[in-house]
Amino acid sequence: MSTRTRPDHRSIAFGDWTMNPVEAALTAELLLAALACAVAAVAPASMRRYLAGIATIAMAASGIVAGGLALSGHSGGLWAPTALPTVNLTLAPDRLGGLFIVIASAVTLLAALYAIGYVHGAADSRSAWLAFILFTFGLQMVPAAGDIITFLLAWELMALGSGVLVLTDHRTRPQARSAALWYAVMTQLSFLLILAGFAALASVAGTTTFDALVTVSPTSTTGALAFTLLILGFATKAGLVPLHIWLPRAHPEAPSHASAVMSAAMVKMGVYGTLLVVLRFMPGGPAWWGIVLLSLGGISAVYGILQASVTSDVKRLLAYSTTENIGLIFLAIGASVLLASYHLTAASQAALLAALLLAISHAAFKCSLFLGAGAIVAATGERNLDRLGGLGVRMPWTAAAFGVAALGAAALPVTSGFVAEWTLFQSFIHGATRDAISVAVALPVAVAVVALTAGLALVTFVKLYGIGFLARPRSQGADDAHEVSHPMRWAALIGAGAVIALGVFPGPVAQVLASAVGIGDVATIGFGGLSLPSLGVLLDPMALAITALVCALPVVVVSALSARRHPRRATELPWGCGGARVSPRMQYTATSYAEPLMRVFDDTLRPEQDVVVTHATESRYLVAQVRYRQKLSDVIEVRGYRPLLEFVDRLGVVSRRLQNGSVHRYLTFSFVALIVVLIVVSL
Amino acid sequence: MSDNLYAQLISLTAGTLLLTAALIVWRRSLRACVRLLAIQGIALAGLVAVLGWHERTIELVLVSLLVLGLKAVLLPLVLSRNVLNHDDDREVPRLNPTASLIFAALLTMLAYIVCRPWMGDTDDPTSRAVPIGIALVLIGFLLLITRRRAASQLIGFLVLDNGIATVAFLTATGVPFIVELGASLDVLLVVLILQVLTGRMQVKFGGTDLDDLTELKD
Amino acid sequence: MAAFLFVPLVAALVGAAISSFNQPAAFRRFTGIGTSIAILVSGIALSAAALASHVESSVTGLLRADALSSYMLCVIGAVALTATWGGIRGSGTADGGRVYNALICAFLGAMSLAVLADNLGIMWVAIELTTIATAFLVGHARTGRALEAAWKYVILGSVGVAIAFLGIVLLYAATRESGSPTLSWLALDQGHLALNPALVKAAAALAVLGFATKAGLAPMHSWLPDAHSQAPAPVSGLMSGVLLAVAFYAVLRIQSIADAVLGPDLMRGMLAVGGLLSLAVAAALLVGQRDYKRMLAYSSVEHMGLMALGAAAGGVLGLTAVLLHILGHGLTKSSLFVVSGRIQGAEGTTTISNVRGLLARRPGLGVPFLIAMVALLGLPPFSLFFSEVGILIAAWTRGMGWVTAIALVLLLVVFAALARLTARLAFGAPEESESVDSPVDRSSHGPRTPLIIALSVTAVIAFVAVPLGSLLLSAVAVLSGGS
Amino acid sequence: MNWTATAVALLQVLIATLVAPLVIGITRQTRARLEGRVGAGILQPWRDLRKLLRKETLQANGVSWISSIGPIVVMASSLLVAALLPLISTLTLPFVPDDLFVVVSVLLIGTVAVALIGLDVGSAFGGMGSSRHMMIAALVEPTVLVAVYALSIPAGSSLLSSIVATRLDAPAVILSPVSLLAVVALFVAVLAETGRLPVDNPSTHLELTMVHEAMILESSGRDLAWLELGSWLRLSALLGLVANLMIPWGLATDATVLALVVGTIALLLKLTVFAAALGAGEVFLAKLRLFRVPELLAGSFVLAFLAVTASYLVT
Repeated sequence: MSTRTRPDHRSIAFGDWTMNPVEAALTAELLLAALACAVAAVAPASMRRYLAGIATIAMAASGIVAGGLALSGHSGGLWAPTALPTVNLTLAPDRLGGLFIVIASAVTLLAALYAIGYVHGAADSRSAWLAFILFTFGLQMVPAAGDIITFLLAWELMALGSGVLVLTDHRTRPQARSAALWYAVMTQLSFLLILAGFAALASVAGTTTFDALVTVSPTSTTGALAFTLLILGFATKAGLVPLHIWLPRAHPEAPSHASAVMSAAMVKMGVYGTLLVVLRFMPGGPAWWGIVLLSLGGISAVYGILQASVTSDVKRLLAYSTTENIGLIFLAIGASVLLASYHLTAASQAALLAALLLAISHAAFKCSLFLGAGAIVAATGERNLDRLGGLGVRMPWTAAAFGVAALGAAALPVTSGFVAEWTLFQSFIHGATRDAISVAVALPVAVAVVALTAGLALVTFVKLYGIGFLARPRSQGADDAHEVSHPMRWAALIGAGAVIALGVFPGPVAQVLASAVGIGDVATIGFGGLSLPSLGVLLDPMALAITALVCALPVVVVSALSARRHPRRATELPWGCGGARVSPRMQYTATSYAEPLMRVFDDTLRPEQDVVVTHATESRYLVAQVRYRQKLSDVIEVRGYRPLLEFVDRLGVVSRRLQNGSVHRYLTFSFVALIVVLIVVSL
Repeated sequence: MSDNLYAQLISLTAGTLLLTAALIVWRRSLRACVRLLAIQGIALAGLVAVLGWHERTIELVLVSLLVLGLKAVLLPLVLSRNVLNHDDDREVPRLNPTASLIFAALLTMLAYIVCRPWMGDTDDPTSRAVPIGIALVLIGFLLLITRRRAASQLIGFLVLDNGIATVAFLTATGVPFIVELGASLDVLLVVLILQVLTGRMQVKFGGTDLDDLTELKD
Repeated sequence: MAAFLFVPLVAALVGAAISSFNQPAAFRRFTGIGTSIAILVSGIALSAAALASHVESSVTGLLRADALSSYMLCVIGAVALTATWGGIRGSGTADGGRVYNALICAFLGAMSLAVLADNLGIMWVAIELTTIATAFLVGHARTGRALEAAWKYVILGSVGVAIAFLGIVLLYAATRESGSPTLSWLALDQGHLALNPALVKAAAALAVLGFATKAGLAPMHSWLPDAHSQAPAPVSGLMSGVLLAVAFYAVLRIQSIADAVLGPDLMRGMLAVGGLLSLAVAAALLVGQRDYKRMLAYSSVEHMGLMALGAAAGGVLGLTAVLLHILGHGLTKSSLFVVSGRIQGAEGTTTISNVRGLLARRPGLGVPFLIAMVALLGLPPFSLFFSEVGILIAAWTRGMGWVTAIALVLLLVVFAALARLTARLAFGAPEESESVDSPVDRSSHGPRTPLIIALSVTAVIAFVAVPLGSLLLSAVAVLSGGS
Repeated sequence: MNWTATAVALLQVLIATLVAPLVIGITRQTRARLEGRVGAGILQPWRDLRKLLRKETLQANGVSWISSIGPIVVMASSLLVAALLPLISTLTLPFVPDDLFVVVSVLLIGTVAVALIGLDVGSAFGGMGSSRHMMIAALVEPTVLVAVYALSIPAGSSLLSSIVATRLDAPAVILSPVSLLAVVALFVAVLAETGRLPVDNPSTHLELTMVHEAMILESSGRDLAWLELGSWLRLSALLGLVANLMIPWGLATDATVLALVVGTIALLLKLTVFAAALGAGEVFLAKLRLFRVPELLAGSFVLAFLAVTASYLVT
């Protein structure tokens, strides 16, 4: 690929070797990606995980550098011609792109570090490593793309790599095949939608470079068409309801380091694309864009977290919670567009900032959560919460990382999730206006949705952590669990650390994010606290933490004093209503934990339950055994997708008649074609 | 020769072509069809000869001999060998003759309609005869669609080819000689190949009914 | 340089001759490869000449190699090399592959002639010759099914091409009316002869209809799945990879003549309809497909439909994408057919449901099959990705938004169907019964090299701006009335 | 200013801590009297605490650190809430405004801690209580946020102190339909959040109905003491908030000693009244079936939502 600098103002000619930093970093990343592929291909099986893992880490590091440079405002890019004379590949990240490059690269780095300790068997095969490198490389190139073809190229590389990763265990897990199929088809759907949307834009702009696409007016018909197509495409990738259907299948099937990247970074590319549309290509979109994004996000958030709260499969639960988080992000973007269309600039900017905060915070905690889930699976061989328990004492490091990340997912202080939702809420409060009826209706609904989502997220993650890590092991596998290897626990811990760091020092972070989307007044106050002067609100988590400690101090002192007189005494069970814990099976399981919610929302969830009671032979008043079975299936899949697929299949069967083997029929086709043509030309 | 006679000869040969085609549609006996095909070949050769005579070009006369040899003698011989070497030569068409004839008539009308815009309405006899060529093409196609036996599909194909040749001679007094040669050679080869295949069919299925050929389907 | 015009034809004749002699039998297996190499070399030489804007043309002017012809010649050579080399084992039959190899050479020669001929009549004759040459190749297996496929192929093919001849005849008539009778494409494409538009309209429409039959565009595609599924694998590869492309090349030539006289609307309409129909047929019949060779055949129909859309769109982007697509599709599809031939040889069936867990049981076959399928599905870095995207964007930007939209839907269905069938074929665990007694079969059942070369070429070709890009550009310039 | 605000906050914490057991005492005493019992006296909660702090603390085998840290976390969150809320003055801590969302989140930390304690022991009841408790919390949160959202619109700020301050300046707001609806909704939410009737019966130990008690069933000694005190503190603080929203008068707006004394006395009076009212009310209420609770909460949510829409469209 003959890279030379794009002949325009952005950068200097390639002849004299004065590349600007971005180009240097991007070139380095390309070379490192090639190197990583080579290493993964030739390294001996015993060394592969180390060599390939380190190479991938290097690639990710260069990605972080490149993204950071672009984010800090350096411009520049790489440019390469292709066999199609009018098509040139361009890598030229702007600030926003840089931000998402950083997110993608950072997640990749953690995942690669984790993989060194994690992968084995099929996940350690040459093809799996190549797929992982290809996947993460494409992931980092999507935000760097400077024109349509490059974007689509990186997009499909990403899809291809992740698809192969979903198939990793196709020999042992039959469901991996169907998961990969769902994933492949939905990804292709998103690809085609995006392609169509870009084509619509290009048909007006006349060329395929991003800089040229800005000529399209958001209020024109083409603008509306392009917006619809692109948003649908990106929503599919982002796993929004009702296009989320691939997500809870694919994420659990992929190896955990891959699902971490998919969930923490890949779906973010849908967010990036949406921001690309509403911020870069067609800024100042009409109000209905905001409404569309808002409702899309709101529905996804509630539906996703509802499904998550009643799921018992750890990774499936996390996948659904991804749908929830991305839904919140879209809701924030929608609110921003809506408010901006009524010139409520300050509130709109706050919402946009909230969207970005949600994005990075989700990247941090979801990465850590999936890595932790991988550790659980690796240590216990169980993915079903109903068979876990007591891991807190057995895997303390993983438990710590997982717990912090879960706090972040539940948006509790002082984590990144808390800051993000606080910002979102501030934009809602201060966006309140009586002038615009749509705003007056949308914002309260949004508040309610966010609140309900937050509440359900709380239940979900209390269940996840409490059932998984507390109480007593519910299966032998959980009982025999041991702490995982160092790279694995460190990757998870770093992610958790990021969750806390972003939560404790939101000010600087928010300022960087604001610079990426050109938001003005965001300030740092106190101990790295966040302040939005135009809204006159501030939040200083550090000060909050200090106050909490001050309040807790006397309590601790008193406890210490009484502890000196009466140390704790361990006993089998202090009270237990007079009984004793005969077996762990007496504990509440994840399913029973979610049962009340299931009852409350059964209209939405539609669980299939059946209870079989077998009576003892002596008397029908004695119960020999009770069997309870509950099956949860995604309503949207059952009601929406299945019928469609069946219809298409029936169509396929019917249309076999076209090719029924009779030469006369075939000749008739040609004959009819001939006559039609004759008539047409003689008209 | 006088334009009048020329015009009459043109229309005579062209008419013969159309007539033979119609008869082929009507008849069920393969032998008869082959004979009619030979007559059609002769008529075509006659048409070419007339054109050559009118244009005073020796090349066309050569071509007419070629046509005569190929379409009036060689191909019918090949066909009849195939038809004769097994006893029953009854065709059981998928469409009864009456209906086929009506279709043939309709197709001829269609040919006249579609040709009008290209030819314009000149009183040049060749131009007026062009639709007959098109009609032959369409009728040949009709035969291909409606006939069950391998041999009669061959006949249909040849009628179609005659139609194309007719159009060629009437509109452009034939394509360049080398192309004409190549085209004739191709037709001959195709017919031979189909002959061989028919033979194999005879062996494999013990008959040449194309309705046996519905193994390959989705 | 002009000698290279004759090299392919001579090589083909020599190859055919060597194959049909009894002795030396050893050479026989390599005649096809030799011919392919000769074609490829002369194609490259002629392309170089064309890039130096020096168009080779033989004394009689019947043969002519502008950029487009040279490019097509390269495609034929490359694809033929893949198919013949990859299928080198496939020719062992009763007569020691005499007829087989001779016919292969003749087939290659006919295709080269078709792209090298400047005279439309000769081009037509050559294309009809390909039918004749392949008739017995399709029927090569001598089974009832092969016989049936051959019959349908010959009847439908020659009838279709006959229609094309009718079109060419009318075209000739048109030139004759205008006083300078010619069938030379060069002369026709200049557009300065005042041709009768009505006649040209009819002529072009009929010619395109006829050649579309050979190009496998719906609704004249019906011969294609049968022929491709019954022919020996290399032959299927050749037919799907280049025969269709050569016929489509004829369509492109006719289109440029018609556009010069009538403006683009007629051809755009016909090609768009044909393309959409092909996509629809492919989608409909792939959904419930049960046979992997037929699956590949229908995917050819789909890709031809896509090319038709690209040609309908026209423009530099559209046409370059179409030409690139021809090359990429040729290489990919021929490799796929070669592999599928090996699978058939190893498994003894072409029914998908009887071949399970291929990747687990026969990685030597499963891996290349999967890679090639990835390329065929239009995923990067393979060149089909670029050409597909190029075609679709070109179609949309040149005012065929609705057509493109429908095409996208159909493409999604096709993708889903192909992905599902491939997954059924390749993934999953082998049945216990097999996994216990039969060990994993790692052999590739034939030479690996051609597949590796073909697929890696497909992977990198899109990034080769020079000289490929400029060659495509000048080839498109030929079609759009230049040169 | 900052230091005075901090001092005031600490004073609030102190007062709230001292008062919380008395609030409980008052409710219990009122109830006892109305039911014709003598009652244990309003100081009984204090005596219970003293007793619990002296007793030995038992801990089940195999529990994690949650069981020992959890009670302190609960206590800390309640104290923090007490420090943040505008109980005796509208002054706010530096850098730590009593932002609604912050307050709710701090409360939720306590909620989560209790829920985890309930799960940690691994007994059937703990899990049951925890599950029900979290369900209620999840359903309460929308009500709280939307209600205070409605209240914040007139104030143009989500700071509870400024909301209260605006009501102090313009008492007319208090009786506006918006604020009435919102406050009622908020009150129901507070009842649910603090586990009072009709949502949860604080004085029952009937296994199948208890929620809060089920979670702390296995706690003893100082753990139990902290858990109890924490929940009482949370109740008094929230009652104080509701009280100040309804009757903002007497609240100190500056840090003069007089104002603070007045504010404190006002707070004590309001709490006494509300505690007595709460106790009296509970006499006439029966606990709802668990699966009727969502209906109640949905009702209160609807009230809050009506309040918001009213604040946009009506006024």
